[in-house]
Amino acid sequence: MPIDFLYPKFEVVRNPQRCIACRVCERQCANEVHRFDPALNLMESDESKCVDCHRCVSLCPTRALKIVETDHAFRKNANWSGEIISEIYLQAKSGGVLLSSMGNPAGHPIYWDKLLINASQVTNPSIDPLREPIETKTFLGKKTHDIKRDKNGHLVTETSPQLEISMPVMFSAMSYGSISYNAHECLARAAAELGIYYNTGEGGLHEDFYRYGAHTIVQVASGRFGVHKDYLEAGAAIEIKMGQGAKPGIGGHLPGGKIVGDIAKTRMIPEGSDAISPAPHHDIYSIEDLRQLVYSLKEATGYRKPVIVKIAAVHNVAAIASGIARSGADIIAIDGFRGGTGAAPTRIRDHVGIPIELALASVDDRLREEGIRQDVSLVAGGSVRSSADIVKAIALGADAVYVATAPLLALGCHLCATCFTGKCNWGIATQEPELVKRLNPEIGFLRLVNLLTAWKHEISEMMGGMGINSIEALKGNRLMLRGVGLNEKELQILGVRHAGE
Amino acid sequence: MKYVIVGNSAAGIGGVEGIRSVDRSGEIVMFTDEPYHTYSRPLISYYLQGKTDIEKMSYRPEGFYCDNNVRLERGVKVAAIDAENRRVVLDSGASESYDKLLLATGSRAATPPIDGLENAALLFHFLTLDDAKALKSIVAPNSRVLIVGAGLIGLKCAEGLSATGCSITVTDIAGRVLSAALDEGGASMVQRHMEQQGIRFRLNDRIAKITKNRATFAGGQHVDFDILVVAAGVLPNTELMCALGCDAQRGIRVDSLSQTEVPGIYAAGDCVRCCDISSGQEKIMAILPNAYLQGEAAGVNMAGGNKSFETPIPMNAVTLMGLRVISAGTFAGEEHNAGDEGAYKKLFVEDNLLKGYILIGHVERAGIYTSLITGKIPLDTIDFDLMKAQPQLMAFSRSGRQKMLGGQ
Amino acid sequence: MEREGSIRIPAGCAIAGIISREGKRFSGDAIRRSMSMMHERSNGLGGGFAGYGIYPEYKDAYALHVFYDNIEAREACEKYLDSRFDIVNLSKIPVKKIRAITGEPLIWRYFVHPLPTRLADSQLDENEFTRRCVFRVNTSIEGAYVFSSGKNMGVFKAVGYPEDVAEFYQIGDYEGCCWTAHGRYPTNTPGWWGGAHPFSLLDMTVVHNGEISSYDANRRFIEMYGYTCTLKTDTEVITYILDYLVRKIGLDFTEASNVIAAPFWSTIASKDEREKQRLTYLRNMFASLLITGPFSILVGFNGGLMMLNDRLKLRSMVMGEKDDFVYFASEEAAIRAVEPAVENLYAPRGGEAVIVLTKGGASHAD
Amino acid sequence: MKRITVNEKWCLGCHLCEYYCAFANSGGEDMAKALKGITIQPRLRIEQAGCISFAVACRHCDTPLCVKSCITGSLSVRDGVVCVDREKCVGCYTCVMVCPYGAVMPSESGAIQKCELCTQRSPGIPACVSGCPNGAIVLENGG
Repeated sequence: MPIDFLYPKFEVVRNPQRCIACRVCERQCANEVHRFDPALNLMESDESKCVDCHRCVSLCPTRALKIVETDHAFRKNANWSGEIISEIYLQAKSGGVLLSSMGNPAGHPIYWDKLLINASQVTNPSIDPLREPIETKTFLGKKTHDIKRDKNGHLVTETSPQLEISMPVMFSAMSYGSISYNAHECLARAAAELGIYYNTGEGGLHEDFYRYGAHTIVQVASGRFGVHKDYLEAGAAIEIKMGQGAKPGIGGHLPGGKIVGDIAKTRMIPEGSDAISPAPHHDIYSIEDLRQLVYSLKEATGYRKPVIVKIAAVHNVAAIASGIARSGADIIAIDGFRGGTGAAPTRIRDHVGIPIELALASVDDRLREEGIRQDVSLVAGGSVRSSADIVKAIALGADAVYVATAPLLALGCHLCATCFTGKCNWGIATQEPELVKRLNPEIGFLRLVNLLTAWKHEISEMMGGMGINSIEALKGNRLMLRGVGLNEKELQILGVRHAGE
Repeated sequence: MKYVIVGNSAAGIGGVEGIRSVDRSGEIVMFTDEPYHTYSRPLISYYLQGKTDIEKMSYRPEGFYCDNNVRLERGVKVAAIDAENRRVVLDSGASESYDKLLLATGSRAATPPIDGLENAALLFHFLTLDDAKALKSIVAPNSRVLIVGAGLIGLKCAEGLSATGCSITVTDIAGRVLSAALDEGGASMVQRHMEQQGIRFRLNDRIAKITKNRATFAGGQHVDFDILVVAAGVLPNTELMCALGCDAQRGIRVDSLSQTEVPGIYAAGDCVRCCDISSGQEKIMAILPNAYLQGEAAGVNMAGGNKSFETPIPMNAVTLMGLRVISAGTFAGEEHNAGDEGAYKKLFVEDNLLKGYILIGHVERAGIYTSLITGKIPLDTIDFDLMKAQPQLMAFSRSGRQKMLGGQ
Repeated sequence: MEREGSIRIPAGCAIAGIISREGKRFSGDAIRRSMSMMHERSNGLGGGFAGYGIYPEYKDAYALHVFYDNIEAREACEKYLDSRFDIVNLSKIPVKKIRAITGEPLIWRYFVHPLPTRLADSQLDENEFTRRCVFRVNTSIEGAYVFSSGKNMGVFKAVGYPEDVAEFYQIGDYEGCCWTAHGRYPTNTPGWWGGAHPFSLLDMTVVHNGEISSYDANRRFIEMYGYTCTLKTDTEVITYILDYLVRKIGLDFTEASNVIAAPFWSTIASKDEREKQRLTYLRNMFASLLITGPFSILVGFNGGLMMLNDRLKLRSMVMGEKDDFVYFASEEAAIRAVEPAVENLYAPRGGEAVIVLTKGGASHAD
Repeated sequence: MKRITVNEKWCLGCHLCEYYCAFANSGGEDMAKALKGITIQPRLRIEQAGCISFAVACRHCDTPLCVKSCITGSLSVRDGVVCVDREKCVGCYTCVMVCPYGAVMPSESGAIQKCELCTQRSPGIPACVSGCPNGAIVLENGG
């Protein structure tokens, strides 16, 4: 047996006073960390298998368990961190690309946390959401630059297709395949209940979920999996995925092992075949090509559905967005580099792309400078973590935000970032039936509704504090933000003043 | 509507509760020749053993008659029925009218034809609380007790008496204990267990003669005793019906609504003969659950409701000196042995149906087997191998379980 | 000290308006009296008046009122104006020196017509042409500030209490068919004459009391359409929004009010289908022009006047009638000061636009 | 009528319900102290085979055979809940013989034990229901 250079990352700490050997940890760990020793009548653990997902910790009825990071250490070295050393060992052993899941964990600045929100004092009353309506409903889609009147002088009220959302939040794309059927059901039902939208991702739409079509955004990505006429018709909007914040410039790969049963059927590919989404769409090598796809999709659906173009936040995002705004797209979704994923090469995830806050600000500015901000709605995603992040995103200029990691957390995800193993103990990023069943949509759906309802309350509170009773009046209202600890350049890009100014 | 119930045990109480589930106001008069609040007859052995007391033996709470608006006439014997005028005549000569009458008269101990039985110094039966009280008052640690009959009553009596430390011999003409409830193998396991606890058995032997303190067997051997308990089966109390000209010597016949051939008269419990659905034979199944269920059905029907008692089977749950025994149905057909160490288990299968079973030692969840018999569940619709190993709902189909447990 | 434009200054205020439905002209003295009643609502840091129909003799010419910091500015401005307009009349605006008003700039008035060749070259209508020229002066000629630019109307404003400003400009000597006025209570003290109100753009004037919370959303939107918010005041952005919606887009004032003080969605839901569609359309298509936070405004224009409160009515505003006149003021007392026998006193609800037209006037741009 | 329904579809076979049941009926205040080192005797049981598992507890039948068959009168229906008077029960197991769900079970004391929907403990939600992490055991009211 070759030498294993790596010491386990985590340690399972079991309080022997509290452990009653009920074995729930053993039964619930798909990684087989725990086992019962009948001779000693004791629970034991093999921590080398632990991914720190906390399933055992959460279910332990006597709180006898905790997982801690090992304090086993490499010699201190500011340059060669333990993380980097470990990765070298792994690659030296496997010869492969390092894989990771979920969003960029690196310590880059989080601009949300460096922006602060205003509140009214004296000269302008704050509004109490318990007494006065605070409106969070908004519409996504092209706005008009002029009006038309009929022969009686009445306004003609037809518009480009619009998406109505009860609050400026939508669930962003996660495919059936990357996440489980039950996770999809949770998202679909919650979206319908909340009056928002969820997004199929590039996995097609399971036939059971067509009934949630009015709250579904159907995605067309580079692999075109699951795309057919009924699919396009089923959704309320169509999203062309050009890129993803977690892995800009990279395609997707769902291994054949996960292409089973309904997943294969929904993706319309043979069971067991790898689902490979190419890095680029092979019919889109330029902005003109994108325009053709936008209009092809519009044509296919009778111009009744808005088309969203989703891109990763990269260096030239403002110019790219400007091009997309002129491509006929109704909505641009920008995904920041902290966005999550089921699987991405670690180096790509951690080193490619730019923060959503800066991308959003610069895109909003650019579109305004060009006078075309009305032609598209902007949806910002890529680690929007709380209602405060949402308020800040809207004030920076977003029409709405996309969230995915936060709803997954609501469903039980503990960000162990090992989705790619397919052994998600929480029933989310897995297709194993006995794991999938751990996510009961009846419970999950309610938790999503709770989370967003709570956020809506908080958004209303913050808006009321600013004396703003409608989300439209917050959009792009950057005076409501101040920066802390930001340099001149950052403030300039964000278009906000420093706190105290 | 006025109801008269004769008998204050399980079937009579079932009758009251059956009537009251339909008719909250009709008058109910209940006659019992015993002086007691309703008590559980099977508990007399526990009483003897000191494991329960008179108070705990109450079959229903103290306020039962009051709460159910029942006029209880204790210590009163019903002497005759005037069916034409719908009256019962009491042995005092008084009479009581009825619209509907329930006979829940139960049974009495049978007296075997043994020469000189009446000469025994102390002769007891073991059927009523009075029997138990009398026995308890007289038995002493040095008593020698001979029990005639190795059926359920005899063995329970033996268990009850053993607590006193007296020496006990059980005898039966039959070759095994509990011959009605167990097969050969089961019976010998029970016998062995009781012998280990000090009970002596003389089986497959007939008492030829009894003198004051001695029973002499056909083979000439004898057993001396201080106390003789006769537990050689029971006879249904059917005189009232017989007096009406019915053929009821071997149990009153009733239909599935518990109605006798005489209009307005119902019968239930140990005095009744009905069809054992596991064997298809008509017999008296003198066990408490059947008595109650039949009485309850009778009560409902008397009050104008409609309830049939269609699932009577012989069944017994008994613990003998710590050994748990449950058996039910008929022991006919293909035998399946599935016992494990220290436990005895036999299933009897015929025509794709479970007909009967015997469990000794491990009796958990036996009711699942019982339900297979009473529900006449075709065994090819379940996973019988699984079911054989353990009574379990897993052996049913998923939809079957869903029906049973609700949910998805 | 920073002045308007370099910083956003919240302010409280008093406003008033009087209009003759018949279009009869009456002295500005009435509006002065109304404002003086609300002395306490101002703090002497700004007051002003707008009168409509005050220049019948030049009613087809744009009347430009200009503040100059110095002669050089005037010369530069006049040179520029001369290159774009036919100046039919120019003069200093007559003022009366009083103790309460000091530090006045040079205040000039020009009646002008766009030069036909220039206008044709610009491919713009004359309103847009004139608007752009005014913006040009205000943003690029230092020390010059055009504070009134409509036809047959004029704005008069200064740093001081409204009643003093009225005396300074001898408002009583002007006769108009509609007057609005403003007294200011800024919470910062830049004391710049151009920053006083009414704010005007062509013939549209806005007096405003409030502090809107949607300011930057509105500003960043309207700046996409060729407006530059130099003053960073609510009044400025509200004026531009109305100019955009009414003059550029072609909404009438009622529709414009449905945009800037849009009904709540719950209210819209209760309307009949056609109205629901209309209101949803306006609210959705011009979402960024919804104004939130407290405001009460009087919008003057040639042909009428609109009164509007924010949707929650977070600022006071009452109106009343007597005979031909309709009165508006932040406080009832200010109306009674002019017309003690006022009738039909009414406080319009939040978001309820009240539009009063003079005879022959229209609530939309031509 | 209150009763527990079991959603087999959502049962994870984690057996937590058994432990919460045992704890609830232990009378203890701390689960670790109450259940440490003992073999629990819960009043509901998980049946498990391969990926299939489900909890079985008393169904509180409309026509409870156990109550009707009880020879001592120690089983009774109170507010729709089948309850046992364990003082009175002599452990004859007639109820075990007749319960079609196998939901009445022996206990160490000899008397039988069965699910009483935690009504003896405190009114409200039974411990197995509140303890089930996946909504596989649900308390239904009415019907």
